[in-house]
Formats: sequence, structure tokens, C-alpha cells
Amino acid sequence: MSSKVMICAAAREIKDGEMVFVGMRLPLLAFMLAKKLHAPRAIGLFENGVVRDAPAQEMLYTMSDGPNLHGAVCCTTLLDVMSLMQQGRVALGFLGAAEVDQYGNLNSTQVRRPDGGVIRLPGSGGACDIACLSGRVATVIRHEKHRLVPRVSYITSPAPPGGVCLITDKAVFRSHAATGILNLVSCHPGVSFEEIQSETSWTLKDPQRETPPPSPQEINILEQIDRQGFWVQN
Amino acid sequence: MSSKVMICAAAREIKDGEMVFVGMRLPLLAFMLAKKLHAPRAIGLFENGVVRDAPAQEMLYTMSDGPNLHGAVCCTTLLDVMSLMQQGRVALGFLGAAEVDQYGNLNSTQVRRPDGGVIRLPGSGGACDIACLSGRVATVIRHEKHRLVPRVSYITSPAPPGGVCLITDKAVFRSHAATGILNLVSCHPGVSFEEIQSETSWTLKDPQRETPPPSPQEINILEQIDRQGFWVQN
Amino acid sequence: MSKSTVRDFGSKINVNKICSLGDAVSELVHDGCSLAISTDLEQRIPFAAAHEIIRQRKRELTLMAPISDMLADQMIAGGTIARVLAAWVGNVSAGLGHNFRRAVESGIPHHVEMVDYSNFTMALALKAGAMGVPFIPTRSTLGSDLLRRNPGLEPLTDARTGEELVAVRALRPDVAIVHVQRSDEDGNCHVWGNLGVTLEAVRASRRTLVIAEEVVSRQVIVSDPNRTLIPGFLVHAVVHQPWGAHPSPVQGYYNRDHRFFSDYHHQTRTWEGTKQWLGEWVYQVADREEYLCRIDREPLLLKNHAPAAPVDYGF
Amino acid sequence: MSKSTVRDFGSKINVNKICSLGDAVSELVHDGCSLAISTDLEQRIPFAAAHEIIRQRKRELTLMAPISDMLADQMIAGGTIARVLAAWVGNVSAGLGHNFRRAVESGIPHHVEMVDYSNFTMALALKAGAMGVPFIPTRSTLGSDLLRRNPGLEPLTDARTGEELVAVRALRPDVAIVHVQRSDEDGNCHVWGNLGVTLEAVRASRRTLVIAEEVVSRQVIVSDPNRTLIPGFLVHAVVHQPWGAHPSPVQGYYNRDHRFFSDYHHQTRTWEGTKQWLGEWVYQVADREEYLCRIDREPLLLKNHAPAAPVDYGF
Repeated sequence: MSSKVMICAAAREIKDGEMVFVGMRLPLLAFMLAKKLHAPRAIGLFENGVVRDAPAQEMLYTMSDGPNLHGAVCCTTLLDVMSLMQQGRVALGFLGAAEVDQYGNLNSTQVRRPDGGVIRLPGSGGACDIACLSGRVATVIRHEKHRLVPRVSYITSPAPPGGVCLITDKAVFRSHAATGILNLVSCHPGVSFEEIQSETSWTLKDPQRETPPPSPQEINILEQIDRQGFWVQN
Repeated sequence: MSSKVMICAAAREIKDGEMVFVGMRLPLLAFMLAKKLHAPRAIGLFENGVVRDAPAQEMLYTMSDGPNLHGAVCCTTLLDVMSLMQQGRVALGFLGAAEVDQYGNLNSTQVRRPDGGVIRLPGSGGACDIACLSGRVATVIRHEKHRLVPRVSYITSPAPPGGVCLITDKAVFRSHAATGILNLVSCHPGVSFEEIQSETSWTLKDPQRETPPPSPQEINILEQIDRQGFWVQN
Repeated sequence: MSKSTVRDFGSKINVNKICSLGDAVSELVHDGCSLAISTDLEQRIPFAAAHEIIRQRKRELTLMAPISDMLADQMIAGGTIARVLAAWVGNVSAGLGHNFRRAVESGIPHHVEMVDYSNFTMALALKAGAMGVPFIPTRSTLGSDLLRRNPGLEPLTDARTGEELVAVRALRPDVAIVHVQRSDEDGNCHVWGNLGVTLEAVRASRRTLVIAEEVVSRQVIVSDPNRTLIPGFLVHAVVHQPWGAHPSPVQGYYNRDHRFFSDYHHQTRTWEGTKQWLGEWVYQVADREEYLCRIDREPLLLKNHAPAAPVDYGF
Repeated sequence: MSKSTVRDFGSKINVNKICSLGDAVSELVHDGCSLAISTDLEQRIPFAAAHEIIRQRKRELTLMAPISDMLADQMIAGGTIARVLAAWVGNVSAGLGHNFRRAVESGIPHHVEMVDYSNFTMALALKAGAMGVPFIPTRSTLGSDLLRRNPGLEPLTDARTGEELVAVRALRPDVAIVHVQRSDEDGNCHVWGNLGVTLEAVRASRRTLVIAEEVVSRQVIVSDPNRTLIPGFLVHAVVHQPWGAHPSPVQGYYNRDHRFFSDYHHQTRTWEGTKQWLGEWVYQVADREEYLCRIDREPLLLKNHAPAAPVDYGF
């Protein structure tokens, strides 16, 4: 259930008519869901240069799979779509990361092992650019204490001025406008505040609020999109 | 005859395999002539983004006429072709101008009237860029004393480091490697040194050399290219 | 959560973009605004839009384009232009632009300020605008009087290498007006032929007005997304206006009317002749349909077709 | 007349560019050189060329690409790479690249230096190279550790506005290796689908090696000059190699072999498994033809065709 809650929470971040840097996996499903529900005129940008105003007809493994190019409104360059973002035209970008800290900084480059060694991760990709240049950022991450850290060991993607919405498999957080600290805003259905606090490295306040569970309509659409359950595990 | 001599002299500036910024009118004819004779693998770039490896099949009034796009190997942007030039890939550019001075600076922006007023001309177009960024420059200009001046009143196109070949309707000049001064290198057939000196504002030395007249083959090709004599006046 | 930093580039949800040329000009082109127009270089020049701007007596406009051909001369004659940022203003096949010259030299019909760019620096200024950076460096214009006199070009030393460069400051026109071969109702445009600085101009501008030879279905556009050089999310209005670029050419649709350029050149040698020309071709013409009745389109029709080789987007 | 300042970008009159992959790699890729490869982002990845480079035991190469997918991991496993300038190295559908990790973390099979870019700054570095300027400014990477650690990114203050920026220094790879849908014998290439940083990489590089699904006549290319995204004058060798991008997709030709990516990921968890994989798919394979005999192409064939709408270049 948690991946569906996450996708629905991510989808709600997309407003109608916005240009969104989409990415793959859960954010892509969120984009597809938002398009079919409340944001029919949202535009999806991909770093490879693909621009879509309608979701692809098949499930994608990468943003350059045939179905993502077919039916795109525009195929252009990475420089072109990222330049539009640098201009300020992109409202929202989705990012993953290995670590997030209480300030909303993200790390997807390298993490320290308990033994002091370094684990090398694939790196920024476009994450640093999206964090620096899009209006807001929504980050999707697995909720584990070693991922929600006080300070990331490497700032791949600095916390953007527009703030971060952090969506985990347990809760939703948002940057506080004044302090920039990621505050807990809702706990997913069935997850206790205590559980969330125990898996988060900074001190939280109980929001006394539940993340809205997926509606039957949302679940129905998600199941249509991902028939084989490749991305949406129950 | 003088325009044919000029075109042939300009064509001889193009070496095989070179990338050339072509322009319109006489230089375009020179490019077409060179392609058919000694430079079959020269590439012609136009500022509008058109790249041709074969001359257009019809006479052109502008570089964006239908026949110039049809059969082009590449249609791209101004920025793309000029960036290639800024990289150092363009060997030669052709320029026109209202004034040239002994240092090879060109003016196509504004000239002074005898009464002190200013005559406004169309402006640089790509001339300044070609002068700054191509390897060599060949300038085609009508030979009149008020055009071959000691100092241009406005530097639209500064003398390029690679030097200038100045082709007038009376003679051919080249920048001296050490002094940068435009030296007379040949007088067109039937034009005396005295006539050239009297229409040039700086002091010349008689080169004792005649610009090679158009060969029958060159004349034949030129007449094929410009059947109606629109550009090539006799 | 703190406020979004996304800048306003105009309404993002503009459901109905299709409108008349009169409405589009009236809504998008305001007195005092800056226009990027005639950005393709000698193809697809939006003459229909220029004439509508003159008819609507817009004033104090700033024109931004590298080579504006006869369009700039006409807009100056019509009294709409206060300032021209360009590399070349004239009549490409005929030579000088008489009205540009009269305005700059003698203030007839009124003074026009000219800011001289080169083609490449104009392209770079628009590219910097399109990229959202304050400037892009170049080696062009070094040693020229353009660099000395144009405040949009400034000397710059590369801190690492010490190399002398020029910083071309970004330009961000209020409106880009472009003529295209075909657009869908959302403003996704297929364009082919020489591209000049159009892609940069559209991306640099806050709003874009598209005039299309054909308005086609979304299916035609998405069948070839690499041909969509102007995406609809940058477009605020789409006007369907066949022959809207006459007398300039539109590849695959009609050829250049060389004679029309030459006639304009001769007729506008005098200010009296210009007023007559404007009366005949702009002021006494209600709209583009009436204009088109006055020209002989037959000699400009395509003499031969040249289909692009097939391309398969299958998967 | 003083000497030309035109820089050497290699032979300009290369009459016969068509050659075998073995000859092209042997002639263009030298030990210690820098390569831009896998620049489209997840389409048209030149795996055939990468395998040939491994087979020819090239050494000390520098790899430049934003997202190299499994190709970089294989070239590292093959011992060819000394340095990677990239934004992301892994296996796009499966996750981490085990060989990249082993090389960076433990020096197996040998140490690889990683210089971290973001996608956009890699694109800008190549664009600066393509434009012939020493840098292009950006606002990306401000506040990140990429800026602190990558010497190709340096803080820059805009003299006019005081704005804090980053100068992305130009990259100029020795060779770009690109896979395209179709090329003529001169290397004029039609490319479609996502373009990533390919256009910038080709223009930034001193030499370009094209691997084409099809070699077509010049007539096919000039029928659609706007599709010629790589002009032949930038290309030094053209290799005709159908299925040369397998297991990555080529729009209009074949689909992605997801299984192949996933199998590689599992098999290369250990260095032993990697050696086995390289033996089976690279070292014990004479050439691409033999490789193709070992894969099942049938499931990857196009399930549906999707022709681009007609375009007329007539006049």
C-alpha cells in the first residue's frame, strides 16, 4: 500500500498547467496519475530532451524507451529543456536520493559505510540542476534513519529556495518557510508518529494529521497504468 | 568583364575541402564557380543556418530563397553555424563593405557625407562576426577613392588576424604579414597601376603583375550559373 | 513551505489559443513593448502581423532581430518603432531601407534609436535570455566599434586564462512573433527550412504569437516530435493565416515575391511615396484577406514538390 | 598574407569515410584520449564501439558523458578507462554499476578517477566547447559539493549585476562516438528521438565516429536538411553497423533489451562474474556479427510503425 500512498501524495504536488521535471519510477507514475485527475494540462519534461503533454501508452523502464518518444510533443536536447528550467519556467521537479537532511539537502553521490569507507553511488544525473533551478522540489525516498540524516555527507542537490516536499513510505514533510527545516506534515495511514520519529534523525512534532489515503479512483487509475505491478508494489 | 574577373579572383581564394562563409551576390557566384572547378569538396555556410555542399540549382536573390534550402545538406540555426566559426572551423569568409582602409578594417554601418552629415547604411549583418572569427577574409568592393580610405570612420568589421584579400573591380590586394597594410598584388587586365593608385587613398607599389583573366572554362561556367546575367554584368 | 521561485511567463493554462490576428496583436503587443520579429532571416517573415501592428497604431516599440529585411523599414514608416536592436536593416534583395535611413538620419517620420549588433551577438543575446543567464561570452566584436557603442556588449576577461572576451548581455523580448508552416491548436509548431534565431527568440521571450500557414491536428505534430521546434507551452496565441508571410517565402508553401520587394524599394525612395504605399497596402486594407485579393499569387506557387524521406518513430 | 588562424580539426578532405568498426576504432581512438560516448541518454548507446574498444585493449581513456548507462561500467570493467567525467554512472533500469563502484571504491580492476558533473553542467561544458568559448555561466550547482570538488566548475561573479554564478569550463573531447539511425557516405546524419547532449558533443569534439543503422544515399539526406543534426563535415568515419546499439533502443529500428541490462547487472555483482561476462560477450566474440548471432532479436523488433507526417521542401 505504501507505494500507492507515496505516488498519490506526489501526484498532489503537481498543479494544473505546470511544467514538471518528471524523472522515472514513482514520480513518473505520479505525473501520469495527476494528468488523468486534477492536472490535465501539466507538461512533463525529461532530461533526455523529451516533452510530453500526455502520458506514454506503455510502462517505461527508462525515459528513452520507445513508448516515451512516441507521442511526445517535442524531442529536443538536454540543454534546451534544462535551459527552460534555468529561465524559471519549471514549477516542480521530482528527485530521488540516498540521503536527505533536515535542511532538505540531498545526497546521491556517495555515502559513508559504518566502517568509515565510502560507498560510491551513481551520482547527480540532473538532480543537482533540478534542485538549483526548478521552483519547488519533491523528493521521494525510503524512510530509514540512515537516510534521513542530520547532515548529508555530500551535497549533491542543495535545498532549493522554493523548498522541498519530502515524501517517504511513512510520511510527508515540508520545508518550513522561515527555518528551512523539514517539518513533518502528515503520517501515512497506519504509521504512528513514534515510528516516524524513531526512523528520523532530527526532532519532529506530531502533526496530528494523516496523509489522505488513495481514493478508489486513484487506485483504479494506478492499476490501469501499471498493470503488471512492476513499479507499484502493494 | 570586371565582375567576371572579380568572381574568378574570389573563387581562387577558396581551397578544396574548406568551410566557407559564403554570403550573396558575387561571393556566392565565386563559391559556385570554385565548387565546379578546383574545390569540389568545399562547404558553404550561410548565416541563416543553411549548409550546402553543392550549389543551388537556381539563381538566388537571398540566402533563404527556396532553391537554397532545397538540396542543402543541413538547415540549422545562425547560432550553430556561427559557433562552428568561433571554434575555428571556418577557413574563409566573404564580406562586402562601403569602406575599407589600408589596415583592412571594414565599414558597413555608417559613412560621412562631404557636408559632415551621416549616411546610415544597413549595418554589420554577420560581417563583424566573420571578420573576428573566420580564418581569412576576402572582401569584394567597388574601387573608388572614397571607399578605399586611410581610416574607416566606423569599424564594423576589424581586420582579421588571418588577413584580408581585397578584390575590387580594378585590382587584388593582400594584407602584408608584418605590417598588416593592404598591398596591391595584381592589377586586373586592362587597368593601369596609375588608375588604381589614383582611386586608392594610401600609397601603393606597382606589383608588375596582372590578375589572371577568366579562362574560357571559367566564363563558360559563370554563364551557365547566371543565365540571365542578373549578377554578372559584362 | 516557502513561495515558489518560478517566474511569471504569462498564463500557463491558456485553453483556447486560436484567435484572429487582430485580437492577437491587440492582446499581446502593447505600446512600449519589445518585439522579436523576423527572426528566421529572410524566410517566413511575419508581414501580416507587422501590417496589423501598423494598422492598430502601436507606438514606441523596440524591435529585436538580426536581419529584419523590409519588415523593419515598414514598421518604422508606420511610426510604430522607437528603437531597433539589430545587425542589419534594409531590403535584402534591393539594398538600403529608405525609411530606416530617413528615420535615423533625419527623424522622418520620427527619430529611431539604432543599437548595432552583429548577427552572432544578437543570436547570443537571445540565447542568453533563452538560457536564463545574464550573459554569454564570445570573441566576436573585439576591436570593432559595435563593442565600443553597444551597451549590451561589454569587455570581459576570462579569470582563468586571461583571455579577452566580450560578454553579450541577455535580451528578453516581451513578445516573439513567428510565422511557421504548421501548428496545432496548442501552439506546438512544425518548422522547416533555415531557422535563423527563431528558436532562441521564442525561448527568450515572455510570450509568443504564432502565425501558421496551417493549423493541423495534434496527431500530425506528435507524429514527428523532433520537428516541433516551438513547443506549445511557450506559445500564447495561434493565428491561422495562410500567405501571412508574403512577400517573403515559406518553404513548401510559396516562393518569394522578389518584385514586391523591388517595387517597395522604388516606391519608398520618398516619404510621399512611402505614405502612398502604406495607404495602399496597409491602412486602406481591412485585413490580410483583402491584402491577398490584391496580389497575384499564381507566379509564387510551388513549381515542384520535394517530400522529405520517410521517418519511422515506431517501437 | 599572414597565416590562417583556422585550427586543426583533422583532415577536411576525407574522401572515403566508410570503414569497418575495427579500423575506425583503431584509427581514431588512441590510448590516453578523451571520448564523448553515450551522449543521447539511454537511446542509441554505441555498445558495438565500446566492445571493440575493449577488444582492442585501449588504455587510459577519459570518458565524457552525462549519463553513460551500462556502457561506462563495461568500459571500466574492460580496463580501458582512467577517468570519468559524468553526471551519473550506473545501470539505468537496474541501479548501480558494480564495476564502476569496484573501481572507484577498491581499485578493481584498477583505479578510476571520477569527476562529478550534473547533467546540465556536462551539457554546458560541451556546449562551451562547441561554441569555441572558454566557459558558459550557469546558476546550477551553486551550494553543491559538485561545485566545491569539480575543477571544471568555478565561482563567477557577474560584473554588472553582482549575481553569483558558476563558470562551466569548456570540454573538448578528442573523439565523439555516436550511433545514428542513418547516414550518407559523407557522414551527414539523420537522427530522431531524444537528443541528450549529442549535438553539443559532436560539435565540441575534434573528431567524430558515426555508427549508422543504415547508410543511405545523399538524396535521402538532402530531402530533409532539418533532420541532418550531424553534418558530414564534422564526421571522420562512418561505420555501417545494424543493431550496433543493442541492448539500447534505436527509435524506428529496435526496442530496448531490458533483460540484457538486468542480466548484466546480476552477473557482474562479482568481479569473477564480470570477467565471465566480458569473455562471453566481448573477448570471445570476434565482431558485432558474431555478437548478434548470440542474441534473440525477435522480441526486440518493432511492434508498430509510426511514420512522421509528410513535409514538403518544395519551392
